[in-house]
Amino acid sequence: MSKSNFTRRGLLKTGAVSGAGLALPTIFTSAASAFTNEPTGGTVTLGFNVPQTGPYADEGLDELRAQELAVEHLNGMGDGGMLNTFSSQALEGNGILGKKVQFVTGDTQTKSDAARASAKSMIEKDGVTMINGGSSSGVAIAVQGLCQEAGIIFMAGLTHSNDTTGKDRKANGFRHFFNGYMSGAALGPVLKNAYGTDRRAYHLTADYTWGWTQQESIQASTEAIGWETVNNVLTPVGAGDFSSYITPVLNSGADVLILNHYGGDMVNSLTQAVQFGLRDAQANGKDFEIVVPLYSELMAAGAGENIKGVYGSMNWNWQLSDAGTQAFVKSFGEKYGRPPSNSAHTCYVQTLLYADAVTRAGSFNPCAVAEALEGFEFDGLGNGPTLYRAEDHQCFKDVLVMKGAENPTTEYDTLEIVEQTPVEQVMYEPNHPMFGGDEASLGECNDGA
Amino acid sequence: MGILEVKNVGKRFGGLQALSDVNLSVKENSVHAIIGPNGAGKSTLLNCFVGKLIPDTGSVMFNGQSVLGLKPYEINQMGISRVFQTPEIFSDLTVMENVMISCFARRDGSFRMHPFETVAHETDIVEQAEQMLEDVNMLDKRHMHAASMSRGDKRRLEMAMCLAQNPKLLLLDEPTAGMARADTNNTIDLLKEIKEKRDITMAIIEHDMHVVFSLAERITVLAQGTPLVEDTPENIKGHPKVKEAYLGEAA
Amino acid sequence: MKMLGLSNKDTRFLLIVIALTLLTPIILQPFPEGSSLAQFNAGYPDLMQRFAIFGIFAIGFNILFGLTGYLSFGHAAFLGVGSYSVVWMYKLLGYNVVPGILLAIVVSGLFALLIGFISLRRSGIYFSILTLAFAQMSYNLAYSVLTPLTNGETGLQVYTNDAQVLMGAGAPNSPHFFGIVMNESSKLNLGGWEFTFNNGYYFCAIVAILVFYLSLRIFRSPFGLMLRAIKTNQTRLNYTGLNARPYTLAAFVISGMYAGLAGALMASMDPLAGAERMQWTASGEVVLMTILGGAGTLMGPILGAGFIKYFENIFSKINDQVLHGWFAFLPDGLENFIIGVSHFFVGKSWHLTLGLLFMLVVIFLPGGLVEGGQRIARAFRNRKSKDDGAQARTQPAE
Amino acid sequence: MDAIILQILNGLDKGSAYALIALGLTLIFGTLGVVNFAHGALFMIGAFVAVTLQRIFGLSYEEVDPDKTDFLGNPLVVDKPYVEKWFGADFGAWLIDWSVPLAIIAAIPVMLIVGFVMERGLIKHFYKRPHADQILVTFGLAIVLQELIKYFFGANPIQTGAPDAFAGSMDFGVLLGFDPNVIIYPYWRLVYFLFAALVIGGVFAFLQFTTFGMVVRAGMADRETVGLLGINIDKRFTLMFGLAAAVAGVAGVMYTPILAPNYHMGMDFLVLSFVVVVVGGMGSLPGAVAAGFLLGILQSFASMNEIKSLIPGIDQVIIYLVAILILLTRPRGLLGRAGVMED
Repeated sequence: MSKSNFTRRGLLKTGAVSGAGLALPTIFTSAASAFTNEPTGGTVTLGFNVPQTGPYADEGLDELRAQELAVEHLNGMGDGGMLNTFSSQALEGNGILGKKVQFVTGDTQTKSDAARASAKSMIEKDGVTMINGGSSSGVAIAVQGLCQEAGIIFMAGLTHSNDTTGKDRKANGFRHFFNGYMSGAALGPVLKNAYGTDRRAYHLTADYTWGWTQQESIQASTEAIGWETVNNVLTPVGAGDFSSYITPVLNSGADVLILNHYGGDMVNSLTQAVQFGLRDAQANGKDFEIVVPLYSELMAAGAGENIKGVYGSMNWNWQLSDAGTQAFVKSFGEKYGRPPSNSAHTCYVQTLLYADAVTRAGSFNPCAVAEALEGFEFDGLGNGPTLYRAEDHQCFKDVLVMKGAENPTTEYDTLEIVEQTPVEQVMYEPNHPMFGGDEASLGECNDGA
Repeated sequence: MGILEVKNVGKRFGGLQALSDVNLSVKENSVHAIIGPNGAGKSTLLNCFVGKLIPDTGSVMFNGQSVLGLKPYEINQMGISRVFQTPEIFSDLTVMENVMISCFARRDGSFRMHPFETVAHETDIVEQAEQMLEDVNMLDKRHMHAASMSRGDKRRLEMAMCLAQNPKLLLLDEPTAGMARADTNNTIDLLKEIKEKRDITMAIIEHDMHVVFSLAERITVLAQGTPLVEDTPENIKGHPKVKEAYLGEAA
Repeated sequence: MKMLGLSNKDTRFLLIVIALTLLTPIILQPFPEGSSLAQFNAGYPDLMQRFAIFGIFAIGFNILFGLTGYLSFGHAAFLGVGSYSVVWMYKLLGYNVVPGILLAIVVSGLFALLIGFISLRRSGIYFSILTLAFAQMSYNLAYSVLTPLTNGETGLQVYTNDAQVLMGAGAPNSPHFFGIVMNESSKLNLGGWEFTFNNGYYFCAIVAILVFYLSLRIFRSPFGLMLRAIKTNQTRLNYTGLNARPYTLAAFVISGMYAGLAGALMASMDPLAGAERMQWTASGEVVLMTILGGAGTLMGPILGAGFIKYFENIFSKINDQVLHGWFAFLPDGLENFIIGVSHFFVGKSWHLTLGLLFMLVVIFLPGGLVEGGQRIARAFRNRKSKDDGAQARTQPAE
Repeated sequence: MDAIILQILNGLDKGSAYALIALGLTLIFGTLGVVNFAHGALFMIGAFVAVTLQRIFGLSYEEVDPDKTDFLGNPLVVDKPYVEKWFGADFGAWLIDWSVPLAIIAAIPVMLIVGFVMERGLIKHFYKRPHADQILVTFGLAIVLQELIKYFFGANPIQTGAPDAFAGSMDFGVLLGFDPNVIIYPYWRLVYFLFAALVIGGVFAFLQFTTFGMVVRAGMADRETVGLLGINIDKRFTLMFGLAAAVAGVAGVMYTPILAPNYHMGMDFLVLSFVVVVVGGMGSLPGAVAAGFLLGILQSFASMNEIKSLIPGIDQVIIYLVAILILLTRPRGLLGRAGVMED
């Protein structure tokens, strides 16, 4: 059975078309590579595919900063960052397997088509062995599928949908970021402590797959602590003005509003919810509360004061006190004058983890790398002991429950860590129904040969 | 029985009675002029013939068939062509293409899907169009862009386009409006020549009495939306009512 | 040299287009690998495929807009429908692209018939907004409510548990044309150059040549003449006994089918269909391609498509690292200055360059890129004739 | 009942924004015959005038706070705004707080200048060009403008709040005889609605009661005739373009507390505002305003749960659906005139 591959060095089968070209003597490369884009010279190229235009351009920029820093550290420049705290000490700061690390960048535009085009150009033109980054689940799933077909490794960047390592999981793809289920599992107990068990929740949910999976997860975990779900209203992406969705909330009998929105949608819906007085309101004899299950630094900055006291969750935060985090924040902060965001952290550690896996496997072959990453346990990259689970390529580590700070001192600590939820609490079975159930499968690893 | 029979036509625009009780009969192979002062309803009447307007009352029969409620292209396919006050031509196309479109319309009807034939290979159409251009002395200009021609040539082209369809009735809406005397005379000659060569009926709306009296066999005088008299040019000239309503203005 | 019912001039034109299309993998790879200008090479399969596919899209759009002047702002809907059709055929039948492409053409044609029939009741900007409204409705629904059919934001793709009833045991596991696998390529290393000949590209290229020939025939046909007449003067057309509606509807359906074919080819190269293919920005893109290249001309839309796709894919990838590589020879201060200025135009600011070029082209070349080409050609001819003239003048003196 | 009143309020609010943008757009269509794809960008620039003013008022000098540390463990540098130093803490804080309403004063001259420069420098060369060329050049301009804004302000939304005085919400229901806390509505949105009504009224009064307005209205009806009268219509049209830009700009300023501005907000509004203008009817100012409010209110009603559960996804497509229905039943939109942009 012939496997799909992009750069098969075979004879062109449409001989008639380019017959003249084929007739030229001796110049065909006959040496077939063992796998897609096997690095043959003294360098290896990584592809950083992030949004550089569109609404998430700033997040992409931060991811890019982190990735550049990671390349610096891999090549032995700078202070080494997390290389010094990483429990696996395979990396020596001399590139990867002695090859100097180079990188190319591309613009996903936060559109699946553009992201795939950009990823393809990296694979076909620049010969990358791995693609890292991205800022939405749709893009992550699209590019992950592409890397699977092409036979290179994909590391996902910011993607929070259950599907990325659920029903759309792929053997060549890995995700360091957490997901909707984990957000729900981490938030549940905290919400129970803060707001009690007798609450009625009203969901506003972005009307696309990420929104749905997150809503499903949060509803399950809040119902598990005894909350009732009053309603779940789907809102168009990019609606801008959410007033017509917010006004019915107060008279619906709910006393908690859960905003399953991300980015600009979340900034707008939260701001408007606050303007409509939801934070000051009383319902069912209790203070009305708002919850934003997924936070990011940029969203917090965009929403400004409105996030004060609002609970949410994050994959990682620069305020963590472990050694790895401190080393990373120091070297990032000294280079760029600001603390890294959690998506920057994800992209940074994924670059390191890829390099480490190659080194431990002794090969750039994506299947060898995937094998080295599967079931890999490590520490020292933030969030404490971490596992890359073999069955679905999801990363498991502690999850952070955050809250908008009441008295931030700078623009960077508008969120504060409420709790570091231990990893056991957010674990689930690989065949969990929210993750594609028994049908979900990684498929076979593809090295493109 | 005329080729065009207009019976009791009336048309109202809001508070304005533009036409009332118009009766008119245009004989086959004649040249019939409709004259009248500004606002007499000449253009409104013409628009009722070609499907642009539908009269409120009355009937318009062409060759024994009613044209009311038909679309302009359907009426045209019945054999009525129209020349506009300002020439309506396909100004982005060449002179030859302009005339060929008329030839296609005559041969193929109002719609025919022919995406894979080549215009240049339609020899019968090309010949017809060239013949037509020769008839109006424009063959040498066939590759010119229609937009780049003089006003007189545009009028001539429009006439050629209408004639290429071999219409039974040609409606001319002030064909010499805005023309210099020499051009006007050329147009009169051209129309006379056309009339000689073909079996064709013409209905002319005109301001210029010189044109009217040079061409028309019968004249209808319209005033305030209703026909005043209908007669031969000679009788119209001396008609007191006409003088009063129309020529009197100038006199 | 008359071929296939074309005139001499058109035959020559078609042959040039065929030659350029087939040699694209070489033409677009002017710089040797590893040289600092290799960044500007565009001869890799994905981009070449996109040139061909968006070329087809724009050629089809031009049949409607360039000929009749009806500006549709919703053609991306047909592109999306085409892609979805193909992926559904993958899911149900197997990876051979032929059933999908045929279905895509039929479905997009029917969809265009429906939308065109309604929208063409109006003209001018009213028509534009009607088409826009239909396409935006399709997009919004495909993104959310129609997810069972479209897989929403993620995009429709093939899963291992899909039926694929016609999939033989040894059949390729990715899109193919009777065994010719789209994403297979052969490479030719010649000196420092590397040329990639990709099956998928040649498949698209051959389809593109066919539909280009088709559009050439339409341009030269009585049908094409009628369409141009519609653009020029609908009043005269009506009073010449011609019914504009069926002509415009036919043009709309044909261009919708072209769009569906382009969408089908996108999914044939890359088995995924995303909803954002139907968004108004995608519709706007083909409008821009056509105007930028030169609406109503045969080559214009193709040039416009290539121009925009080149910028999107090449300029967006120029980052600081690349810039430092280019300007490293300069003194540090100057290097940083140039790189600072470049930040406005490349990498994450590639949109700005594109916007500026839109403005420059439309200000200075009202007829689009084609007019630019014509001006250059004319300048050459003038110089030549001037030279001849100069010689002619000087000769008697000798 | 209370739910319906709330949605009407929401609709009026959305409608105000649509109407304000569409008003400027249709002025440009009607007077200059130009399809201006950069109109959304003008709205965006207006919003960023507010952001800029907020930044200017917030310009700070640095003071080291020895008691606190920043994220790298160094002593914390605290920013103190200059305005508080210069004008005293109270007035300085007031200036910062009121930067959005104050931005209107700044936005009017800025937007007029932007409008004049755009019209004189670019648009005027496109009066005689096909609409397709106008679309291409103004779309290019819109991209350039938004990319410049992105370059200086980033892509992330920037919170630009209303003054504290308007921060809360008003119990609107009590006025209508409902129970307390049933219909509460943010002050700022009420302000926005009143503001929009004021601007729309102002524009209409200006066109209705000044000679300038009369000439422009005549020009909208029949440009050539007015040109023949020897009136220098071009100069007035330049002013008109400036006015349209200013209307879009102040609409943008006032919208910032409702929608945190970002660089692509103009593009987000562009398509919608075109739909509004066309539904209203080309060349008709009252049409644009009516269509803005109509679509705003219908969109709000379509977002109600009761309606969404009947027809899923209706809130996503209602605007387009209504546009199609209106254009099919009324060939030239609600109040359009024949012959404007029909070919």
